[in-house]
Amino acid sequence: MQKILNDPEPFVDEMLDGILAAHAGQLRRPSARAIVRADAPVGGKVGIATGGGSGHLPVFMGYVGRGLIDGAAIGNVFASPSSDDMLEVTRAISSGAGVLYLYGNYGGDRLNFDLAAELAADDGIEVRTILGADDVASAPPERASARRGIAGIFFLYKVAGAAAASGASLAEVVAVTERAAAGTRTMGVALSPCTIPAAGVPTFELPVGQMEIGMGIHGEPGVRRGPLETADEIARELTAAILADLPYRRGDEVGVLVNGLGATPREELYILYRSVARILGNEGIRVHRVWVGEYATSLEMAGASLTLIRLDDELRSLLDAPAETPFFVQA
Amino acid sequence: MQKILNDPEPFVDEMLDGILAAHAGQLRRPSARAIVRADAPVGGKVGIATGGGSGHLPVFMGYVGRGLIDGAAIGNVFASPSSDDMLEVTRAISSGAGVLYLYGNYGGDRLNFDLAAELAADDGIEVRTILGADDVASAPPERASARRGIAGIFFLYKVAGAAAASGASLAEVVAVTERAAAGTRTMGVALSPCTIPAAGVPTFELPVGQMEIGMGIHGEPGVRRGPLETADEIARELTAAILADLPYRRGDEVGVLVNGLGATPREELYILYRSVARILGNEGIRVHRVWVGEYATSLEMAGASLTLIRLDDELRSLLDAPAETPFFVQA
Amino acid sequence: MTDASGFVDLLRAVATRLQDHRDELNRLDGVAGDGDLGLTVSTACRAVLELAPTLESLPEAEAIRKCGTEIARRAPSTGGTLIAFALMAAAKAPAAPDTPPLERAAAYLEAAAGSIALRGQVEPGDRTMLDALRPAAEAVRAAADAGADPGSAARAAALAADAGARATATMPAKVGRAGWLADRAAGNEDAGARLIALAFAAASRSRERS
Amino acid sequence: MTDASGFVDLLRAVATRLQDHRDELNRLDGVAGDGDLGLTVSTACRAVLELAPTLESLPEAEAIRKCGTEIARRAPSTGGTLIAFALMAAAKAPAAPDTPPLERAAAYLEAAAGSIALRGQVEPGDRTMLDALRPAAEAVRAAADAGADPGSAARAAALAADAGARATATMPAKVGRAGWLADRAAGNEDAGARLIALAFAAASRSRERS
Ligand SMILES: Nc1ncnc2c1ncn2[C@@H]1O[C@H](COP(=O)(O)OP(=O)(O)O)[C@@H](O)[C@H]1O
Ligand SMILES: Nc1ncnc2c1ncn2[C@@H]1O[C@H](COP(=O)(O)OP(=O)(O)O)[C@@H](O)[C@H]1O
Ligand SMILES: [Mg+2]
Ligand SMILES: [Mg+2]
Ligand SMILES: [Mg+2]
Ligand SMILES: [Mg+2]
Repeated sequence: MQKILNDPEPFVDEMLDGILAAHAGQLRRPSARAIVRADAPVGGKVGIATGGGSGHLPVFMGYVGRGLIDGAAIGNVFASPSSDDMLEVTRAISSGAGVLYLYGNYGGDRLNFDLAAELAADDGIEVRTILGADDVASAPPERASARRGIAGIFFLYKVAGAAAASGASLAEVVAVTERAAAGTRTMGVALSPCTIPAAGVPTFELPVGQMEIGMGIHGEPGVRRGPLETADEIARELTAAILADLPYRRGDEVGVLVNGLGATPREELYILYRSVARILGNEGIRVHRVWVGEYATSLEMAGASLTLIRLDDELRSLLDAPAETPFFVQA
Repeated sequence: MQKILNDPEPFVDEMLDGILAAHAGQLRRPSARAIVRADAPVGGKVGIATGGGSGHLPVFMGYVGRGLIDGAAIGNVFASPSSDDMLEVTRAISSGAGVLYLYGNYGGDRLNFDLAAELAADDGIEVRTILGADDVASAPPERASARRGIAGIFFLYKVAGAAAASGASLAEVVAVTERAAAGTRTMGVALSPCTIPAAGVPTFELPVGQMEIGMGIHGEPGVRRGPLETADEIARELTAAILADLPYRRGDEVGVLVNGLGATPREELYILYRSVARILGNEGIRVHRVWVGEYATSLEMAGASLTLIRLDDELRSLLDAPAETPFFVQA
Repeated sequence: MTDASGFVDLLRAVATRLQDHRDELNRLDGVAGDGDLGLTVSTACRAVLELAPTLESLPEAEAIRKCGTEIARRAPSTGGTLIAFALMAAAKAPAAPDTPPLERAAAYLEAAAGSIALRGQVEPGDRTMLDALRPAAEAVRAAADAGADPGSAARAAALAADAGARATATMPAKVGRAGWLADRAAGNEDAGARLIALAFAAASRSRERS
Repeated sequence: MTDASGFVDLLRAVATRLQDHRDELNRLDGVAGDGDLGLTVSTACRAVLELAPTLESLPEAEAIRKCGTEIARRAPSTGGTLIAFALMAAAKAPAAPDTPPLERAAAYLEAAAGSIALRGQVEPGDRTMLDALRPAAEAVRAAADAGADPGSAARAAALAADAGARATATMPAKVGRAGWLADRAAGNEDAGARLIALAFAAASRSRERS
């Protein structure tokens, strides 16, 4: 296990120590496993809480900041945070304007966020929930609500965060974020496994020359395993699955996220985007803006995902709005 | 070779196609292997040119943008760009206020940039050169000018770019950047090799459980190879070498860069920073600001480097100035 | 009111033994999931073993509830959270002051199984923990009804849980991502079901030694 | 003025053969450097082979110069750039109209070696390309002075370059990072020196066949 760490056991806590030491002006830690904006609660603003397992930086806490979300509960690597920590976050970010829970669709996270929402309601905090469920490979269209949330959550944070920053009400934030979620689709490929520090061995085996198509963010197996394809072929496969799913249509305008899973160099992500851009051009889909980099990772997994979000005027301006966190800045 | 690409041969050109397709509003490409700000030359401003081998994104062209540098010549993976492309960049960014060549100290780059400077002089463009030579592991102090440039170049770009953006003259930009360079030191560890696409095999072998201390940005062997240490021990070794070299003294104020080489998750970089912050605290060195992430990579190499820059009032405000490129934004 | 000393002995025995199965449970969970159930289990076992000394003097139901809240706090993965909820539900199972031990056990297990079905929104046959827990609960209820001794009830529960876990190997999954990956998982038991079976096996073995 | 057909034949023979040594040169360069000299060489060889058809009718010196500028454009690594400069320097070597072939070769090689020493700021013994190139140049000069035939001159140059490259295995490096890594590189030849030796070996073999 070629990792820089002291001990797998306090991996997450030491990581949080480091993040707080580096970014004390921007973040604070109301409990051991809760991170919120240093200036939370922001008076009069809808609070946005998220959370989930560790190992996905900048997801989740990397999006805590101005123009984005307000707090995150932090789980162990690939495991849900506790409802206690979710409640801590909720209380720390609630300014009375209501709180949106915005997180990926995973069993443990749902169980715990639902419990936290009940407890928050007892405190008089109004909570609404939206789940990221953008991974088209994780369930067929007829079971779309069972899909897992992967990198597409970045667009949902951006939209919800910009709407909340603009002073929108909870109902308005919910409405526009649901519209964003309805138009967001992701699919990825993995070229290597990753190793959970406490487990010490890779989560799966993938022979050289093979890739896993549709792999989950935790290394859950994808829809199929096959020979490693070229960037052009991977782009074709991912765009075909994504475009057909919504479907996106000729004339649609989209935002595009090409996300690296951890070990794949930025150089390769741009080679992939080159292929994607050609295909979208041929399909008559206009690209408004492109984000390329590591936005939702799986430790040191090699591979990439592609996300599209269908835009309208409001979503476009929310995506373009400025934002600033220790992990993501948009001017 | 688990890579997303079409063919190793046009790897760099396809990457550039992708970057230009994604960021056409911010960058343009005066020749096949030259990238400059879309609005270059910026009237009245000192132009800053860089360049070097590919495989290090965001180094080099990732720092081309507002508040940073103006253009970059692009070499093959780990190989110098040609003097022709350097000259293209120079011409495209020259507004008459002079041009600074700011790049890492590598033989091929020096030979070619020196030739480009001669040719630029024939065009009447005044060129000054500053080399990044921050890698304390690459040569002993008595041969400090032979040292290679690694991640510390980020601080030099930031300082030079902010100074140039503020309207400083070429002589002023050179002076402040030389001061920044004189106070910048870096050292790193590698936990895995990387593979140049055209070579198809890793640049070296590193058994599991071992690490290379002081490895170069191209996978050049370091000062020694030893058992993989804990984050605390790695931090101790890197800070010890860096602090003693300038030396940095009790009461100094520094900027800190914890840089990932490619495959090392951000989680681990923060665990490393946690250890670094404690040591600097004990040494009485004040940390003004911290950057943690991938700022200078070696394809998918695992590992990290630590850079310190000693600050004074001017350097502090130049580091804090806003900047915006497709790869780096500071508000 | 029964004190928790019997429960705590059992808890210690089970938590100690389950830790040996970390890698096996990780591996099973990795077939269609994220390969971390063994980590969750070892975290949860460490948590309850640390908690155990504070439980002994409590009423049994309270000790069970505290185990649940502790697991919810320290090992809140999907499996961990469902088990935590199940323990909390068990602690609320109605039991008259001097209900005999096996009756109590049957009531706890039925409440636990009911909680998992409810919270997890699953039925038997969906390839989850429930497929091992429900048969074990039924075996304990049958033993209690038949007036069997605790030892043979524990053996019966362990056998039933094991058979239930084995049966998951041929079940198509319904929950989560696994639902779309039936073929890949085929032939492998559900990790959560195997965990339950291992817990009952440990419980039965500890009864035999005592 | 001599036309470039003889030079182009040699160029083709050498460039074709050198491509077989890509992995070997990468490996040698990887001992203390970045492991890419083989890539540079194969890029450079491809470049000059593509260029070759346009060179044949040119004056010899002009063809040599064009090889240099082409390598500078397409394979500008440290080694590639130094070789490019060396070719450009060779093209400028003063040669009277009907200097015999071996005299011309000696003048080119002396100019090339001088360029590398100057541009690379190295001396013999610094563990670089120069340690193979300089002895080869000297051997050709000696052969020319002795009135030897081109074939035996080529053989002598190849032998001298090979011996020079071998000798680098025990030289402490002075340039670049390698300067601090003398021990690690010990026992391995310098990659650039081996490249020069391979080039002279290829040249000599092509003479023998022709
Ligand atoms: N909805 C559900 N209902 C009941 N049991 C479930 C459900 N979802 C998952 N499980 C059980 O949990 C086990 C996985 O637990 P765990 O590894 O903790 O989950 P995760 O890593 O997804 O958070 C599965 O093997 C299954 O037995
Ligand atoms: N200053 C120098 N003078 C002469 N030869 C040099 C010098 N530096 C490097 N070389 C030669 O170049 C070879 C490496 O070339 P190359 O791999 O192209 O360099 P890089 O990858 O560092 O750009 C070395 O083996 C050595 O023979
Ligand atoms: Mg998990
Ligand atoms: Mg190189
Ligand atoms: Mg799991
Ligand atoms: Mg090299």
